[in-house]
Amino acid sequence: MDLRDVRDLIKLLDESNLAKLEIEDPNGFKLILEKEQSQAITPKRPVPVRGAESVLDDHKKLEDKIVARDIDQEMMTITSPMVGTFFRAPAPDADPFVKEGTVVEVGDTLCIIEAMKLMNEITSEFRGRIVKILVENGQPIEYNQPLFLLERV
Amino acid sequence: MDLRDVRDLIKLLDESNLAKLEIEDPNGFKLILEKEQSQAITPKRPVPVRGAESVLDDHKKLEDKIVARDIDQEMMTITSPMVGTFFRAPAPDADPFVKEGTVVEVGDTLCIIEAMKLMNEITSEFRGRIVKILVENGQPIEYNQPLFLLERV
Amino acid sequence: MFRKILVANRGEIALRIIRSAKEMGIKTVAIYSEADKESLHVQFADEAFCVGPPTQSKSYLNIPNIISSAIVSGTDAIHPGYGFLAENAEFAEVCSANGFKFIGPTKDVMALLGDKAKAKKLMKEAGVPVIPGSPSTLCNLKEAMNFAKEVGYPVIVKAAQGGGGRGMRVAKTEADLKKAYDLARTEAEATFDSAEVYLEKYVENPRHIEMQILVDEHGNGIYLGERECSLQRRHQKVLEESPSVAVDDSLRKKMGEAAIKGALAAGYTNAGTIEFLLDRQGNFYFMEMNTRIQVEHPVTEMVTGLDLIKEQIKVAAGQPLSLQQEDVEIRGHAIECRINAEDLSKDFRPTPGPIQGFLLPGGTGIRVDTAVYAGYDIPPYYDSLFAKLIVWGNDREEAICRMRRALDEFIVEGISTTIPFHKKVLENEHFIKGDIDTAFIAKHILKDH
Amino acid sequence: MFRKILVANRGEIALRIIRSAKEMGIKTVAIYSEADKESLHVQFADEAFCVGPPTQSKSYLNIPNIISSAIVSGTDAIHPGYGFLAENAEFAEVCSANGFKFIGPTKDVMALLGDKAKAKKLMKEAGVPVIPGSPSTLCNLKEAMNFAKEVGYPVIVKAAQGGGGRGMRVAKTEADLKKAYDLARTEAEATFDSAEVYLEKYVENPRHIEMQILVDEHGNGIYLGERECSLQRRHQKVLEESPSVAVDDSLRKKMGEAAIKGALAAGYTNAGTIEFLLDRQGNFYFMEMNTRIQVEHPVTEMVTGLDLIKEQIKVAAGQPLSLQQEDVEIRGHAIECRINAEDLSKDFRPTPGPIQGFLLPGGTGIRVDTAVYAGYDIPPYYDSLFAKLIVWGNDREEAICRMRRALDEFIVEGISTTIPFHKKVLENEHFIKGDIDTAFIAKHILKDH
Repeated sequence: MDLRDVRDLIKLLDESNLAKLEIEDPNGFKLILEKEQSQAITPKRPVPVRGAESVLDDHKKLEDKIVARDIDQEMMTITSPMVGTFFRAPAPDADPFVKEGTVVEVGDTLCIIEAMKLMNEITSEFRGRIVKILVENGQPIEYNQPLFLLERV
Repeated sequence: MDLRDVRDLIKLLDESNLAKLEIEDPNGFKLILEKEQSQAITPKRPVPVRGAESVLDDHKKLEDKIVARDIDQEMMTITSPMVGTFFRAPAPDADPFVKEGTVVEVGDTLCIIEAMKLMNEITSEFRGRIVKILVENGQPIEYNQPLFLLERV
Repeated sequence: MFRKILVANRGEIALRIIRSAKEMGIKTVAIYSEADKESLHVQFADEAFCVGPPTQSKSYLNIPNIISSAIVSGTDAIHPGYGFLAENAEFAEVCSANGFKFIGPTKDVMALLGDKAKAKKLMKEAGVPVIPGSPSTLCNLKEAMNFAKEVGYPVIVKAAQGGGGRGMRVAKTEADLKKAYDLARTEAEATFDSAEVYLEKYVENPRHIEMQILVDEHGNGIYLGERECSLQRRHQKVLEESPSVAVDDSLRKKMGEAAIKGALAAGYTNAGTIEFLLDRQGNFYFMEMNTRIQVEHPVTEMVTGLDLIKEQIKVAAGQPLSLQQEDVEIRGHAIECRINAEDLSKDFRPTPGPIQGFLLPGGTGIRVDTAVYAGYDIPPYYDSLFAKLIVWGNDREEAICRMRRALDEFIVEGISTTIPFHKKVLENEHFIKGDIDTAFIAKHILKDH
Repeated sequence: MFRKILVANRGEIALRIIRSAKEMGIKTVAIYSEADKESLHVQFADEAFCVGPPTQSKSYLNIPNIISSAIVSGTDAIHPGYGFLAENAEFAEVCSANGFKFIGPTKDVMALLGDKAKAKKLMKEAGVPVIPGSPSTLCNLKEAMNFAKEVGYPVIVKAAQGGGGRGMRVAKTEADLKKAYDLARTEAEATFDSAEVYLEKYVENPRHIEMQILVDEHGNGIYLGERECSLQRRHQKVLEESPSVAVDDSLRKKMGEAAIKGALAAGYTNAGTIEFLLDRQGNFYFMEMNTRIQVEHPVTEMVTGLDLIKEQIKVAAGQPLSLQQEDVEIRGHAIECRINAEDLSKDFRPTPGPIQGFLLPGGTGIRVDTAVYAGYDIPPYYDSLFAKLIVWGNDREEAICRMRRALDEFIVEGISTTIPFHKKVLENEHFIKGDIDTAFIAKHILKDH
């Protein structure tokens, strides 16, 4: 069984209503696939959903500070510690603090969030490469909204 | 067993009412498929249930005549063709038409159902032994309510 | 007062009746077909009897089984709801013969008012305005033509035993009339088992206004204001209001007093509704009398504060009316949307099936009457109406805004419903202005279809 | 009129405000903590901003994030609901400073009325009856003892900054007073960060009657009748009614006019509530003024036909009141049951968790305000109130029967609720007779516990 088969099996299970799949072959190969328990136990409520949800949201745990969350060992999301307006540069005509691809050091400014007329500099707590900027310049952002995807380097 | 087989099995299980499938062949190949624990697929409605339901009710199919339903090959239920009052005997001081254990022939009277002051004789359409009388003498009964459990002989 | 009432109906109206009876401390008996075991009307009654298989002729129209249920449960009275046996004079008689009070008028009055030609004659004699029409059933086409010439075209041919828009044909010219006469007779024969038809002057695009009345068994009658029922699709009401923008205090008084006069002349008792056509000049004509509670009765309840089912029960128990005409006060404005399991995109084809998600609107001024819930499977055997959404507002504008808000909140997953259709109506500028008549739905809402 | 309103609250009251704003054509902005993402107030608002983690001090009390949400969403006005920041004068000021209309009174009035001793002094000067009490905060036990001797025992020691029953101690004798004084100070210090206490004559088993008022920004004030709030468990209201059986037209007029007099003297604007104690002789005493919409406002809405949230918004937008005192008509009777996620058998311990089955009562005269639904997980961080069930009836008897029926229909599976508790209350003969006071719950309902 190669990786391709596993991917197909994942897809199959995903689309089915089954919760678990376990395969063992005589060569000692063993595969267990299992869905999260909670997913279907609470049946989806009849509620309109505004916009798509990021999968990342499920991981929210930490409170009240700049949050970096591991997606796997190397990737993490930088989220907003406050509600406000996101700015990539210190002034409208200035260069952005970071671009996709920029490698940032601990303490480097990533962006500014304007909240109640104060400009709050958001700095990086990690060394890494900006993989993706998840919000637009000038966009209103809420608490804990993902701002950057960062790859540790 | 190849991927195609697994896919078919997933589909089969998915559409069935089964909860789990486990295969092990002599060569040491093993496959386990499992549905979620909770039967949340049809969420039970938040509705009070009046009294216990007979399992037999699930089998209701026929309409508007004396109904005999196979539970297995030999057992069947005789249900009421009308709403009324159930009487085991032709008169209060008379012997009941049948008792548990009585063997009835086709056409034998099983009971009387009084509906709108008319006494309706309910006769058997099968030969068999009365295994259980499911209602009390003088009890109100509704349409299709199980009256007798009958074992074909 | 009765100790126990059997409700000879299903779904929302059965539950509606059970609710009022419970509030009065009266025990309730539900009946149900095999398809309705999971309906809330069965769950919330004190007792319930299965009376037959899904087919309505074998269950909800099965008089012997219904009466047997009343006998074995020790019922005092039977409420028929609307539809099914509600206007069946024979059923009313069987109830009485078996010692059960039928909650409605007597069988004779019911039979009389069920015959449209006779009802019209009676009303005319009582001084209620009626549309010029042939005095009884027509013998032949020639008679129809003579009559049409007399009152002037357009005219409408109607089945004497008809209702619900069937057996009705409009003729604008003499040439039309021949075809209309034949078609109406054929339809009448097929639908009502009687080819008898009559003819009337046709009022073009009138408003359909009905007057709710209540008459006790001691000869006292009051009217509870009108309902605006002009919004119809294929002669089926879709949305009702009370009061009507076209009815002012003086017209309400005139129509109400005419309705009471007619009802008393017929010897009517209990709650009833007189349907009028109202033309643009403020002339109104008796159309027919409905001898039962109406689907749309909640809009009257919302503006009068009365519980019409309780009033029905009290009247049937022989109580005199607890209020007089001057005690009836119309307050604010109410609108009802009938929420049907129908698919708009497929010409309103019924969409029975399981309701997967169900979220009811709530808050100020919202009422929902329904016997379904999340997980309930709407059976394919009966009417597609499964919920009534009623709102109350201080005025029509507030009621409209509130209904829009409520329709936005009302979520039904798993089946198509008429909620999107109602949203269209509530956003239509003609509707908002109150500029509506019986052609409104066809003209303004369905024009794109 | 405002184009957009931010609702600085959660749950049922946030949804309640959103509903009224929608009906007025005003856009809405919800705020929510990470624990409330699935609440209906978030789903039904036009926009929603997460303002912090579940802990309320970091989300619903997080003024910077709330104001930022208002700024980035382009809000005109902010409605605080009840609880959280609703009576926080600082928040009202920050709103104004940032150019947002705070829907409520001004910060100065709020601060003044928030100080119980000052509020009492003001009311006394305005001619509103107040309970004999120490004029300001007590300096020491001796002062308390002198005062108690003057008005006679029993007396009650209260925290100057208090509310919700905390920091309150009754003393029946001089010996009690020493302990009561010390305990009240300790509790006050711990709860309100201020050990200041004052003393009042204690009215035994009074009724708790509150008067709803509405004052515009042009100096016009009206009262909308009273609410009977005597049914309390540990100083928390459980069930409210309007009108009160203890208040007749003449007493209502006296209390209402006193309330308006007091509110105008304070420079009050917008909707507010004056709480009175009513003794068995019909004497009433000002207790405190709540400078916000109350949890129990729907009972007033049901009997007056007004939408109080809409009235609040109109007043905040500078509109003069649309009705005068003589236009206010109390019709029928309304009762509200607070449905909390609490386990009666475990001393009302909160029962957060997922709601598995949820069936709302429906039909005539029923209103439900809630932001939960089947599948919703009640978070453990906030108040246990998750639904308000309100009924209207033509009279108190009908309202009681209807509430019983509605409680029977209301099904919540997965968590324990106070529904069974309310059923007990509604069946209690003293309650049915209207023989209630603030000791009723402890005396008649919880006596077996």
